[in-house]
Amino acid sequence: MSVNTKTKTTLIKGKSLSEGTILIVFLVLFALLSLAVDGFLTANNLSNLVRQTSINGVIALGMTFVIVSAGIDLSVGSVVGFSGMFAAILMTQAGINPVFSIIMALIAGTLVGLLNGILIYDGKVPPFIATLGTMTVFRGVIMLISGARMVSGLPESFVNFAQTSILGMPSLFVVWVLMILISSFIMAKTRFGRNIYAIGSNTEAARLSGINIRTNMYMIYGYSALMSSIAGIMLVSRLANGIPTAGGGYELDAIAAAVIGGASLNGAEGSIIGTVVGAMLMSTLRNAGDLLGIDPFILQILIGALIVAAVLIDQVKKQNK
Amino acid sequence: MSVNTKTKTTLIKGKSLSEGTILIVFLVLFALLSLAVDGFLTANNLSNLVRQTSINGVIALGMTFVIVSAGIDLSVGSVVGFSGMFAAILMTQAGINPVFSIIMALIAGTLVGLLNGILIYDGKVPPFIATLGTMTVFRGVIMLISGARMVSGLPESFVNFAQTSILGMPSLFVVWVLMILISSFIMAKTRFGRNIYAIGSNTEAARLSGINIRTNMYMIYGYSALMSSIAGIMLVSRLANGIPTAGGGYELDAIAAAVIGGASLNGAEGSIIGTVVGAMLMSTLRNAGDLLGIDPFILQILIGALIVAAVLIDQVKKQNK
Amino acid sequence: GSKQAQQPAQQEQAQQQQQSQPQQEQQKKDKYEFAVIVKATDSDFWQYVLIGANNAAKDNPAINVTTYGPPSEADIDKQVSILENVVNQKPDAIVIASTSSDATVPALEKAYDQGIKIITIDNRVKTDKIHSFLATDNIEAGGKAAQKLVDELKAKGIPLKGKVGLISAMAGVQVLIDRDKGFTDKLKELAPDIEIIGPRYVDNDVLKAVSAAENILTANKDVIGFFADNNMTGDGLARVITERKLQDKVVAVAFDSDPEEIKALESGALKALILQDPYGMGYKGVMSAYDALQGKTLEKYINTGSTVVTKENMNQQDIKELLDPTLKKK
Amino acid sequence: MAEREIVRMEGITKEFPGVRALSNVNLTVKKGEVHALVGENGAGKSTLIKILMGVYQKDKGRIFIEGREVNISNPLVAKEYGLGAVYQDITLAPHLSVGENFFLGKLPVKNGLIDWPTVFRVTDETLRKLDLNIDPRKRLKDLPVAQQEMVAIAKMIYEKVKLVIFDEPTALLTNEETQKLFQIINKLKKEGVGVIYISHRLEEIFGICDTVTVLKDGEKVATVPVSEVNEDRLISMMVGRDIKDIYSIKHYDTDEVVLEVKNLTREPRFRNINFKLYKGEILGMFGLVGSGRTDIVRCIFGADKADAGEIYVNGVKQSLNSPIDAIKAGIGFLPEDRKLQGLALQLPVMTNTNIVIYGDISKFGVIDGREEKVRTNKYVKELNIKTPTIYQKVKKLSGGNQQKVVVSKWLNAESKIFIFDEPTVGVDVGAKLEIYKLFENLTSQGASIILISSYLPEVMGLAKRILVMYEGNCTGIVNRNEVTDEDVLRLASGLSIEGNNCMQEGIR
Ligand SMILES: Nc1ncnc2c1ncn2[C@@H]1O[C@H](COP(=O)(O)OP(=O)(O)OP(=O)(O)O)[C@@H](O)[C@H]1O
Ligand SMILES: Nc1ncnc2c1ncn2[C@@H]1O[C@H](COP(=O)(O)OP(=O)(O)OP(=O)(O)O)[C@@H](O)[C@H]1O
Ligand SMILES: [Mg+2]
Ligand SMILES: [Mg+2]
Repeated sequence: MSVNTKTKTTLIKGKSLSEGTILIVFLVLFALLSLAVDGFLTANNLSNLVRQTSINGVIALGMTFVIVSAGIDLSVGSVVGFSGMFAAILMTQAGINPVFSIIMALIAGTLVGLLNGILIYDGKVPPFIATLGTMTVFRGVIMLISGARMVSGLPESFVNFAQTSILGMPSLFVVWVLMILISSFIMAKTRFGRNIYAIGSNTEAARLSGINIRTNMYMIYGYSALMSSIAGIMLVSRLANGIPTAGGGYELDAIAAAVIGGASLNGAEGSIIGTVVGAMLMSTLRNAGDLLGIDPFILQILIGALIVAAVLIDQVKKQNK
Repeated sequence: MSVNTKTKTTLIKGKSLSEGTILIVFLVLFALLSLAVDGFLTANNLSNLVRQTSINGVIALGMTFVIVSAGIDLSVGSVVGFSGMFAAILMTQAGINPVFSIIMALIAGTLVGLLNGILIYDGKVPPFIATLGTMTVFRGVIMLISGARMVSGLPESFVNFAQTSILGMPSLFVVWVLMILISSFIMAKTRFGRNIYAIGSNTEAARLSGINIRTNMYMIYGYSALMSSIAGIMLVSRLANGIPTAGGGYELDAIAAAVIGGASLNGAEGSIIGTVVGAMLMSTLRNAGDLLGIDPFILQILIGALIVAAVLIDQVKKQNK
Repeated sequence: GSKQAQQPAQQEQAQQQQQSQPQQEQQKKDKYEFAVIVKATDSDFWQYVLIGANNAAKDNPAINVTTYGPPSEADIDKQVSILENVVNQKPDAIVIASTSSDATVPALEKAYDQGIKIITIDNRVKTDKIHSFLATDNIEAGGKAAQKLVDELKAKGIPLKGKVGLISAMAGVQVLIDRDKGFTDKLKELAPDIEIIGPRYVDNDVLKAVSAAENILTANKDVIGFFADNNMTGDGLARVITERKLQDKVVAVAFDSDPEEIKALESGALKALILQDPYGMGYKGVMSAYDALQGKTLEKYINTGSTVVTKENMNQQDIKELLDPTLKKK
Repeated sequence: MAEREIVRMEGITKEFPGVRALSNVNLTVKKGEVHALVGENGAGKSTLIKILMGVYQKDKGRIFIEGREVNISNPLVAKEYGLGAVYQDITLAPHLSVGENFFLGKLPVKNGLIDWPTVFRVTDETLRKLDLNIDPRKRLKDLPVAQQEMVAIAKMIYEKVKLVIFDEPTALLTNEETQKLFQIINKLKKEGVGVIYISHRLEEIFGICDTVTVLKDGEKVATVPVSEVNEDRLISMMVGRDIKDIYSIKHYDTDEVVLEVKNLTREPRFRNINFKLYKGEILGMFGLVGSGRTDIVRCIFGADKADAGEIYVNGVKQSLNSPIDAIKAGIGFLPEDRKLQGLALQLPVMTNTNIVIYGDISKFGVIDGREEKVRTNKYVKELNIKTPTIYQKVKKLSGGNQQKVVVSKWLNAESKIFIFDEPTVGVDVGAKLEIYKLFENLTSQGASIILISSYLPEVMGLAKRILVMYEGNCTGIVNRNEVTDEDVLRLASGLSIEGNNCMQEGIR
């Protein structure tokens, strides 16, 4: 039993109480901002907002898998940078066609996740350390393969993707929505999804119930890396360049989104929908802060305070029950 | 019980097996470097080496307290920056004398830790989130109070401190050694120290045994913040400036040092001496990398790999038992 | 060559003894060891400096250059450690872009006293114990950005009122502070009716720069210009202007160069780039150190200058090389 | 009489979300009285004492200690009033040494430093006084569960309390330790300490208790002197109906060997284990704590790797490298520690029930949600699992109901060979009966059972053949009709029994 036992919430049909809280916080904030901030509730700004959230949002989905399994993945930022840089190099220096480059980059990125899985399961290295290691290593690899330089001259078709709209929605957002649907389907409806919760709740019991922990760990960290790789490709398309430092620090945003959305770092708690709201909450704050022209330092303080407040409110609510 | 159960080691009289492993890894590395790298085993270089480790080393001591209590403190880097900047501003803009400025800065920094303790104990916010919040908030505070500008013009006497030697040892190193002695004394010999292990092992049991969890949590996070504040002052003296971005990212180094030194993020495992060796191991690698003129990217990859390897070796060793 | 040769241990000891009698007469060697330390290894700018430094070594066979740098500019403490380790190796000269103006002073002074030639580049270090300092005058360069922005507005017939967005890569970094100050002061002087929105800090992350620019545009209807104070922010800004097709409505000026910025200059998304001469800093830094070793006296400060590059002049050979120093890589 | 009363609880009422755990319960304990608290799983026993100990707060009611009304707002207050408890789950710090656990929160200090010699000396003395041979320097988690519990008990005795609460203390103990515990309780009684004793083993109640209070569905049924009731009467008060002779089940054993274990060895835990399990048979496995039973079955189940030996299922040699293989071979395993090994506590009943068979009820990895619910509801009903919904987190169920969830998991997996490691730990009489009926039911359908139990009456009552272990060696496979309880205990202690060389396997 640990300190965090108290933070656990009732999981009913895959939905936790926390989700409800955070959804309410988000909706109230959204309503207030719509009233108070000029230019907030405009099609243009909302489209900006969702686009600004999409890339981090995709990473946070994979992070949710990992956190629910009682793990953590610090390497996501480096995987974002790595897969993006890898794709960019293939497309430009190797002249390989975009689709094929993307596929190769997704595979390469996912392999980093597999490596994490191997270190954690077979090497028994705690996830924090294993992924701290791969985070450091793959940032170095990015620098090595790119010579620490920006890679430009990407094919038009590829760069245009981030600009286009699909059914009136920004394409990046469409990708995110797609990933949300896939991820929540996996979490709620598949055997793999159940296994993640079971492993997060009690790895030994899961093993004795015939769950193949090795395969599942590979898949969990592989999935997280796959999401980060997709985010990496989205980022390169959006920025029209492979940038060596891209993705640095994204792990904290992704973790914050998941935890604000009700995931517990002790595992077995959390949901995709919660994470999505968590990610939206953070970017909405940043967006509104910019619109209001709040001093950036004060905005930073507010965001920090709100990360804590979101969880705090949830706790207080639970205690009053 | 979670995945990490496997990482636990046998703690006998406060010493874990892991420590032994890492000490051996360190000594072997040290011996190899002494033979293979010119200029490594010189008084001059060793003095550099210990000085380079001192600041992160002090932070890692406080981090060990937190990790043994099954917590985590992401705010250390911001506290380093905050206390340092606070002291710098007091000394320059307010013209307060250095000793008094330092005391005030240490108090201010420690209060951040107290805030962490309150959020975690009273607010029941998971440590990761609480300290992620204070990390963000206090980086903002640093920017606000300094106007995001470097503070220079510090008193000579203060700046000189980092350069001087005490009994032939660099003064920063002397501070570190002092803190090591105090910290390991607290950990091993005092009730407070043993309470930390008890809380990390089973908070509920500790509570039922009449250990005042609140007080202890305040003290644990307060101690971590105090160490970071001391490190902040050391850093300002070393850099001769209050630098707004100072301390950013230090949390990962401190956590890595503790974990390489045998601390478990699940709590109740870890020791000061292990952490000290962990910190030395990391900085020795960086130092040797510089001396060998290794490509910085390759060096980064090596350091990442060694963080993982240190833990991996420990695991393999345990399995062969 | 550009890799460092190892000194035999005996020689090291011999040198250690020499150390007690500082300022020996310069003994001429046929191979000199140079250490070049940059602020960070993770960006194009610093890679350009390193290209310059390595080219200098290739042009002058008597020089052997080894390069160093922490992974990120935020690692001030790590840079100090690197410097200490380098000084301990006793190279013949050190060329350093010091992240902090004070932190490196003790190590540099110690090196100077040992007879190591010290050339600082990019950022001024608060000591006299250096042989030369080569840098951009960032306040002046920031002013040039404001001047260019105003000129462009006038040329387009856009009245000098409304808002100009300022996107800064990071808070608390001295060269950026100087640039922003130079820009702000000059703009206030030239166009007092223009309000500056910002600075918005973006952690040197292009994606965050994109969001910042978007949000400034959303919140303010009368944005007539932008200033981005390095290449990452310039890239983000250029993205937004391209996406929203604001080339004709908004005058954007940015600092430094990278492939994306060059493209933006061509497309008109950015109207001007204020270029420093990172290649020159590296090249001249190494050459100056060599001169010092040869006993020449150097100027204490060399302004490496800043150049305003526009679509019009970007195809001149000298400007092209300034825009992309890799063209000169040997 | 009031001056002799230690604790009086009046009108205690407590509700959890969706569950009324207690309503209007009274309980009085006097000095030197051993007061039994009995009732079915989920009757509210643990909740009642946790309210007394300040772990939970009551919704209604009053608590008096030695006649004075008190407000026990947290466990520390309870401690100050001289109340002590050993809970169902051991609440000590597993990473710390036995000695340190003994002095948890109040380590003796000398000159500002912890006085380690005193810690270990006093711990050692106290343990010895209770006839326990445990190294006070050892880490708690390196001890067997039973010894951990004895440490918890010894610690409480050392703290000199007025009232001691035991919540199912013997569930994790074997006979030897149970006897020690009873001696301890008798000693406490003589010293005028009050004892609240919760157990599902009724003969214990009749052995050591003076008064018994029966709870049913959160309400008090009665408080009576133990001398005025008999076992049958008590059972009918608890479950609201008559239950007789709980071990009388039908046997369906055949001659068909379904499992054969040859020379199974895993040093240093056990060696040279040989036995056969027949179709429809219940094979008992008895031994003292640490005798190696759990290790044997873990190897059979593929959870640990054996050093040597062969395992045949239906005559086919198996290489059981992981539980997955064992499950495929039709083996199901109920581990002894359900919290650590059997259940995903934070997950709903539904997930726990189906965890093994998600592969079977999913297509391309997608779970058939309807089937999942149908199956869960079926077992909740069949095993009478008390839960508000199938979505309730298992951690919120009472101990016995948690155990039933583990059973439902393997029933659901349609295993042919069931290994039950201490299946009735913490299970009430009614539920025990249900589990025994289940054994009957399973064997009647051709399944076979290995039943590990440290509770001799249970093994003797249910199994026709009993494999007895002593320190990793099989000291005999006996036929229950040919031996007495004493014989089995002798074997379990490494002594031989007269005229019976039981190492042969042809006992049947
Ligand atoms: N923390 C809790 N939250 C919700 N319900 C609870 C909680 N603790 C207990 N309950 C419920 O209260 C009722 C009484 O539980 P309690 O643990 O007191 O039973 P018990 O008599 O000790 O049973 P057992 O013999 O199985 O240990 C049960 O229905 C249980 O599910
Ligand atoms: N003397 C001992 N020292 C340390 N650990 C022990 C000792 N005896 C047993 N254990 C541990 O306790 C657990 C149970 O032991 P084992 O499987 O040998 O006993 P068992 O016959 O199943 O007894 P139980 O009645 O406790 O289930 C195992 O994990 C074992 O490692
Ligand atoms: Mg109970
Ligand atoms: Mg057992």
